[in-house]
Amino acid sequence: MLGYVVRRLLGAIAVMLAMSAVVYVLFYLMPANPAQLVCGPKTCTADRLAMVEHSLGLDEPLYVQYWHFLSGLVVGRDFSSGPSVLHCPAPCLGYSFQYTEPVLDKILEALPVSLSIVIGAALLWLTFGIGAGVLSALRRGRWLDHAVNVVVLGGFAVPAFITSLLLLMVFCVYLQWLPFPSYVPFDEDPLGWAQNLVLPWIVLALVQLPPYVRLSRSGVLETLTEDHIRTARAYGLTERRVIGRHALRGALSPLITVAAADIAAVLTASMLTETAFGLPGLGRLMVQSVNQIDLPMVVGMTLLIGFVIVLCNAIADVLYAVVDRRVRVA
Amino acid sequence: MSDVVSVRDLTIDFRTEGGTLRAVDGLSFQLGAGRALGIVGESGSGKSATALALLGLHRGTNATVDGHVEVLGTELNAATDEQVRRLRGSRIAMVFQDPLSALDPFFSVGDQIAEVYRAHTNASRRAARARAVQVLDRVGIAEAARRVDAFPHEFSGGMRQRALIAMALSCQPQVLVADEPTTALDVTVQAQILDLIHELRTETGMALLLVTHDLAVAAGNVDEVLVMQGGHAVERGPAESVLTEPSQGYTRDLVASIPRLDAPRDRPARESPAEPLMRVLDVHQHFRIGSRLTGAKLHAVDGVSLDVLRGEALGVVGESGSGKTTLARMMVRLLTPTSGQILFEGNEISAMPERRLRALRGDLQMVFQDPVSSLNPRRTIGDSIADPLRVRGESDEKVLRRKVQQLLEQVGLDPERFDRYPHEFSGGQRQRVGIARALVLRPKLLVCDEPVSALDVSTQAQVIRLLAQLRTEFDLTLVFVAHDLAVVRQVSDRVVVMRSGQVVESGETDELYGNPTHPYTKSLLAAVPVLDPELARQRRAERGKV
Amino acid sequence: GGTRTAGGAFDPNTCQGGTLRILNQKDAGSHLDPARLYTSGGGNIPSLLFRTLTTRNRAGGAEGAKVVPDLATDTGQANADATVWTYHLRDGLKFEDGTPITSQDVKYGIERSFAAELPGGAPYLHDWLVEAEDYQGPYKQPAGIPAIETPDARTIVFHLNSPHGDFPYLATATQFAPVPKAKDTGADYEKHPISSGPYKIDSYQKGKSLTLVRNENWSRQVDGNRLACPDRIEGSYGLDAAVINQRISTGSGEDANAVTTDTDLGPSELAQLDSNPELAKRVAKGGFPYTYYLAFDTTKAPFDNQKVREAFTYAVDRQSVVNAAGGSSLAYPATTFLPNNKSMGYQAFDYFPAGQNGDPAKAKQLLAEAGFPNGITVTLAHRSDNSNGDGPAIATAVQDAYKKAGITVNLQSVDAESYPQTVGNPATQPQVSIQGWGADWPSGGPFLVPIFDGRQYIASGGNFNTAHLNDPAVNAEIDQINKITDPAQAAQRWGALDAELGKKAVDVPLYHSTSLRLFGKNVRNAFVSDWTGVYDLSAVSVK
Amino acid sequence: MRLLWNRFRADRSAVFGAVVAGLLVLLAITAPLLTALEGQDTTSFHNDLVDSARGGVPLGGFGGISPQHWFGVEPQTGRDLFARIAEGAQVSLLVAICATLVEVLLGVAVGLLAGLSGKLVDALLSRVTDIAIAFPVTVFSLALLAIVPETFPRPLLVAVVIGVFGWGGTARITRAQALSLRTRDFVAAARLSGASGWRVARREILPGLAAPVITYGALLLPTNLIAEAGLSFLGVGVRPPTSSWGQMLSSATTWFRSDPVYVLLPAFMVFLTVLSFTLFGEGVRIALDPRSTRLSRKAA
Ligand SMILES: Nc1ncnc2c1ncn2[C@@H]1O[C@H](COP(=O)(O)OP(=O)(O)OP(=O)(O)O)[C@@H](O)[C@H]1O
Ligand SMILES: Nc1ncnc2c1ncn2[C@@H]1O[C@H](COP(=O)(O)OP(=O)(O)OP(=O)(O)O)[C@@H](O)[C@H]1O
Ligand SMILES: [Mg+2]
Ligand SMILES: [Mg+2]
Ligand code: NI
Repeated sequence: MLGYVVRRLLGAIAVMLAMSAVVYVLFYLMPANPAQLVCGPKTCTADRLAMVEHSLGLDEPLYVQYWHFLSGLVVGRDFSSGPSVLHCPAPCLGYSFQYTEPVLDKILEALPVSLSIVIGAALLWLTFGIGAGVLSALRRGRWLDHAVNVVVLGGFAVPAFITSLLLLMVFCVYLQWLPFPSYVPFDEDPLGWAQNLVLPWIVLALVQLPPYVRLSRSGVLETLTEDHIRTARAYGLTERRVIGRHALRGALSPLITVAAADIAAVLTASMLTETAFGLPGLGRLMVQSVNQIDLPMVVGMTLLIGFVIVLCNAIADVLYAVVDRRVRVA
Repeated sequence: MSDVVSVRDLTIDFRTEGGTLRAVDGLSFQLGAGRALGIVGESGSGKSATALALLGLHRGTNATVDGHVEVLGTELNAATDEQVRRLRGSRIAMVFQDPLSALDPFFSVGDQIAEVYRAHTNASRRAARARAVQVLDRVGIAEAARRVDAFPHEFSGGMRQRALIAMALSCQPQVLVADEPTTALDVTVQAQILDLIHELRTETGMALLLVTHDLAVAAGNVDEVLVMQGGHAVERGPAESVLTEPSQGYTRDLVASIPRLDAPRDRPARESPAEPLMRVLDVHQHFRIGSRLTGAKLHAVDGVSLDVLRGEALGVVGESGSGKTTLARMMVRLLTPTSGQILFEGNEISAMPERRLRALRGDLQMVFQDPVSSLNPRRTIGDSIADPLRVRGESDEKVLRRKVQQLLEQVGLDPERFDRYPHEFSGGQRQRVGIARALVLRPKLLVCDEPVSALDVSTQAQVIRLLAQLRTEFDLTLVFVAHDLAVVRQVSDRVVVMRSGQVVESGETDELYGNPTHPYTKSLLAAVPVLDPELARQRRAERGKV
Repeated sequence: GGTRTAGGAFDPNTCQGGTLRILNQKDAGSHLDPARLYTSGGGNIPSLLFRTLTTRNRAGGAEGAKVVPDLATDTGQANADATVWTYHLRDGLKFEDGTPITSQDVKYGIERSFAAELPGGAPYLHDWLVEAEDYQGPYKQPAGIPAIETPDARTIVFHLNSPHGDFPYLATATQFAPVPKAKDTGADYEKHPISSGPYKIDSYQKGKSLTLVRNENWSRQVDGNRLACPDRIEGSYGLDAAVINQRISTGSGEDANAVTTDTDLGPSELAQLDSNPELAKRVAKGGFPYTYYLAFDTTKAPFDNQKVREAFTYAVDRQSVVNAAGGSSLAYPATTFLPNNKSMGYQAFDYFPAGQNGDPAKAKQLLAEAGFPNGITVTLAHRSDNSNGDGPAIATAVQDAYKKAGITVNLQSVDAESYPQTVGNPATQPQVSIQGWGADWPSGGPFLVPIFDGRQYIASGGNFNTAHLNDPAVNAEIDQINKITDPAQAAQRWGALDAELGKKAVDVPLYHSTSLRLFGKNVRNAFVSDWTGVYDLSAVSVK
Repeated sequence: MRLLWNRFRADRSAVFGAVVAGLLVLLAITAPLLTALEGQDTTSFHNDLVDSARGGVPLGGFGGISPQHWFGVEPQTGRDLFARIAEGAQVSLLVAICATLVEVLLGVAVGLLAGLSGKLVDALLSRVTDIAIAFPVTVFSLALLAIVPETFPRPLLVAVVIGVFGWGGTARITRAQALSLRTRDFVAAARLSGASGWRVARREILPGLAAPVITYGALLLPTNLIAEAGLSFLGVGVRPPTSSWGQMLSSATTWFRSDPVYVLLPAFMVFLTVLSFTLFGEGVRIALDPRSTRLSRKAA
């Protein structure tokens, strides 16, 4: 177990470093100059630009910039803010050009929002995806099976930004059942939290649904042919128990891995949803930062994504081993 | 009426896309209370289909069941689902062939037994668990109270089969249907399980329906035998008479094809002294299990030395996990030994790099145990057999086809089936394909890793005959791995016995079987089922004493 | 023009109370630091926090284009040639913490805007103040800038290197807001800038939300401009445009008190205006002076040829362009460079009349005369997205119209962030590009000077004189007008200069944008001035 | 091959998928022809067909559908929608299909290499795959699309960009499948026949990958179709005036109340593509599996 943790950690660090290096190089190659953006639309003369570049450390060669970044991770960094020096303590992911705040703070601020969206959505897409999958497996070849297929694909085919607006129209404007989404922290008002997030959950879940329907459908079909299912039937267990307990468990455990990867990816890939609903999560932060060429922000978020991916994979491994006792974490 | 099971004119049809397949055709039999009936027959004769029908397990599948099946007063074909469900497990229970897959890997053994118990009684969780411990203890699981929370994969095959029997016992059924309960197990374990069933039967008075393709297994465990072929009952009668003096031709053939420890062997005397074709010198194979850090190692093969003489057939026996496959794979260099040497015709091949090895590959071939996994399901068999030739540069498809078809004929397959996919062949046929593929390069050494253990007796006999015939035809040296001592005896000139990665005994076949010295060899031999019911009873009594 | 109020009569004396909600797509200015904000007339939200020496007049229509004193007692006293400007602060001015506001605070605020750590503000002071080019801000040069003098705590004097009659307009910018040196935290200041206005920050999460509450140290007695009716102002940023409009038009719950400072009506609301008079009443129409035009380098072939430039002007289909910009409600065709604002000196002219849909025949003829009888192929650069009004929508409209005149247009999409850089650097300047220019204050000067003054041409980048025009007559006229301190008189001359420039066809004016903003059901006094083109947050009430 | 076709033909929904997918491809190929038939083109503005004062909604009902404009006209510009949908089919399908091909080829190559090589290469490639999956595509796309010179054909570039960052999933599936297949005895048998690693990969492993890869690929295609829309939304997709369904969808968001036809058309096209290619892929997968019993051979 210890070996496992160590190896996972090393893997995470390798992945994160590689990703940050790629981002640095990519941004270095981009024609747009972040200093120009900071400097302002009408005001930037060449010498002023040079000053801004210097104050942001962009006048240094790429490898020096990257080195500063790496050492900042370990020992922290200092930034000049004018009258005083701002200290960014040890795991310093940098200091955002645009927000003039430590990148880590910004990320930690957006994280709860994204987590709220993703967790709720994941619950939805898992329950409905699996439910629909099981249902269509049990009714395979019948009209219900086809109907599920068409509905799921339909939800998938309409882009998230359109579904979002449609749902807003229906639930917030015409029916007025829900408030226009805005983020309410869970610990302040759990009910408000859920009310505000239910639409984003639905939209995100629709996008994520299809693979789950298919995987659980084929998983159930496959497990139903397995011998232990026949055993369960032969010993007089009710059909509900046979399906609900024995068939599902086997069919769904492979989904853990898929779900973990998806949840990690969606954490930052839900920008269309976040943008459409105006929720200040990581996805939106990412798009904004990319648009504003806020390099420290982008690098920081990339690192976070790398970390989350590796973390989620590790959790999935452990969880899988818990669910399926034949598997050992090694 | 004292019949607990009564079957009249049972017909089972399977609807497939290719039409209907009649698996059982007008079968009738009765099973009296406390009696034991054996259903024997070759693969596909409809044994399992019949057994499943007794529990109404064809409901909701692609099978149509006709006729009358009456179990403990319930007419199954007319009963409601709920009635059938109540019957299952509580009054009639079933033990399946493959203990590996018959239990749900996601739940603990105790959980599964308790679940069954609770499905038929109003027992509390606690009571159900206690019951699980009780029945596990009854079937001889040591420390049942502790092992009740174990998961199926933590049990050995024999233990799993015991657990399944425990599950069957939990509600004290009056009928036990056992569909090939020991086919997947070692001889020694098989004997234990059969003894256990026998014991329980005498103790509780339940009736037994034992389905098996192994006539010898039936011999020692049932009162009456029903021989099936193609869905029909061929012969039926008391075990003694049917097995010792079968009246039907088919039964006679079946009985004849059973490999026996006591059958006469007519092996041609070898012209001695033969020089060794392959020498295995103190090879080890260690597998790492667990993580790199904990570094536990499994010595799968632990210091084996042996010679394979040119022209001979060397048998390798031993129970499951003793390292037979690992040794076989090292001999053809699918595995690189951890240490030790393997000399083939004087060349050291144990550490030879893959590139140089390729030239030698044609001389070293292998037939695999599992006919399902050894053929690529997505390629035609002709393609698979021709491949080794293609690798060696033959590109003329006509020549390839001719050669392969010739070979197909030699192994007894229809050459016209060149373009067929593996799933269209039976197990025995697939094994023939595997043999053809191994022979296409005319190897000097053919290692057969349990080539017949997945096959039923009659097919087994065919394949063994085929191998013997090919041996002379192709001038082969044979290494024959098996766990079935009788089969090994038939095939080989010399035998080595393996246990826990080591050779415990070796010698000329007749000598070793006639006069085993190592206690392990003795126990192996003692566990082999015998065809004579009387002798079987004696053996059981002896085993009981030990 | 401007829509006065919705609902009952508005009384400034009883307008106080309630919470105003702002629904915006973006944050109010990317940095809430007076040194870094680039606003016209002090901005809408910033103006609630920062008082400046002068400010825009909070009144509807043309009246609103006037400068009025704010912190100062008047709009500034100039010397004879408008190179020295003196201001006196009013009595009783206090920061939110109760400390009095002094002329040093104003000076310090200006000096901060020179620091490289706080970039982004308007460039004028840098260019106008005596010996300011090398000044690097108070952090590096604490001695301060000599061009600004503070003889006493209430007086501040500016020394300019050339005449600028426009200076009172400039003094509306947030750089002229006081900043207490003791509270300056540099780059961090924007998280809680010290208020001199009617509200102070209660909480601020950049890009997400802003909550303002009353500044107890402000009162209407010391500020004649801002009404500051709501007790509290809550802003949410980062919303989708369609959602904002939908929320305000539905106006359920708290959204009845909502306004927006950055979102114009979308098509779905526009389509409803005819049939929904209630909604139509809640639309504030105005126009922030802004012009979109096609820019080319008049020193390079083929645009060194006046005939070619004229052909390009004739060929453009302004109806298509206006439609692409959002239709006639959100844009009107441009034939002049100056937008239709009296204060800017707008004079109507159309020297190359091509009607609504262009005159491709005339264009073809001119091209033939210029030596392109078989048409001509050019590359038109545009921003990669439509959000700034210079994106692909406009470019394809131009492209389609030019096709009829035998002009083949290849589009070059430039990524949104690097677009100004690409266009502003003569080395990378595209052959033709879509440009937009807005007013920093409602006068012809800031509108025409950066674009057409030959001395404003910057070869190293950040150039706006994309035509590379350097006409001595134009330069001289600019110098002359800059000396005028009377806005009306100056406007007249700027207008004339615009007409003069128009004859040269150094660019092709495409359209001027107008703005159409919704406000909530409870919002009153949402008048629109010619300066900002939108309703004024310091004037609206939710009671 | 013939057998494959027979198997496939027996599957009604697969045939439906194939027919619809074929029609879509046909629409894409014959787009200029059909547009000429309609008498319109993709770029001409029709100021007279939109209501400028109301933001540019098409005049007339149902988005301005008329005998001249079969699908109506685009709001604001009045460009012909049928022409743009047809051209969009060209671009969108090209982008989606190419991107999927790139993803599948890359993914299978990397996955195979990882699955069949030693521990070290596997670990390395698996990490690279992790990165590819984890990497925020927007960052990459924005950066790359900005870096590559304007002269490179955009649809192709978009396809490559989407493909180059989307191969991770395929690689993972391929690797898992390869790992499981390589333990099968038939692979051992192939090695015994002296086949090289490459030959084993090609002849023994690759056929076994078809099913999972095709299933996954059928899901990738629509994802890519929508990814193209996302890129258009960010302004880095296909360049105007060329149209694509993605572009139409993303510009349609503000119109869905005042001109629903404008939203529904591209959405329906995307739906149709998704549905047809999924069914088609499923059909191919089943037909490719010799064990599927859709059509048993009576002659056997
Ligand atoms: N679900 C099914 N669908 C179609 N055919 C089936 C099905 N189950 C069994 N069969 C066929 O019915 C016949 C009888 O099968 P059954 O399983 O009863 O044989 P068996 O005697 O138990 O053989 P074995 O010794 O191999 O277990 C076989 O030909 C088999 O292929
Ligand atoms: N690749 C491997 N990694 C780890 N352990 C292995 C591996 N292959 C075999 N083993 C272990 O080595 C031991 C010997 O296995 P082997 O397959 O050689 O036994 P066998 O005698 O052929 O048994 P069977 O009769 O069941 O085929 C077993 O305990 C097995 O679990
Ligand atoms: Mg059977
Ligand atoms: Mg073995
Ligand atoms: Ni050892």
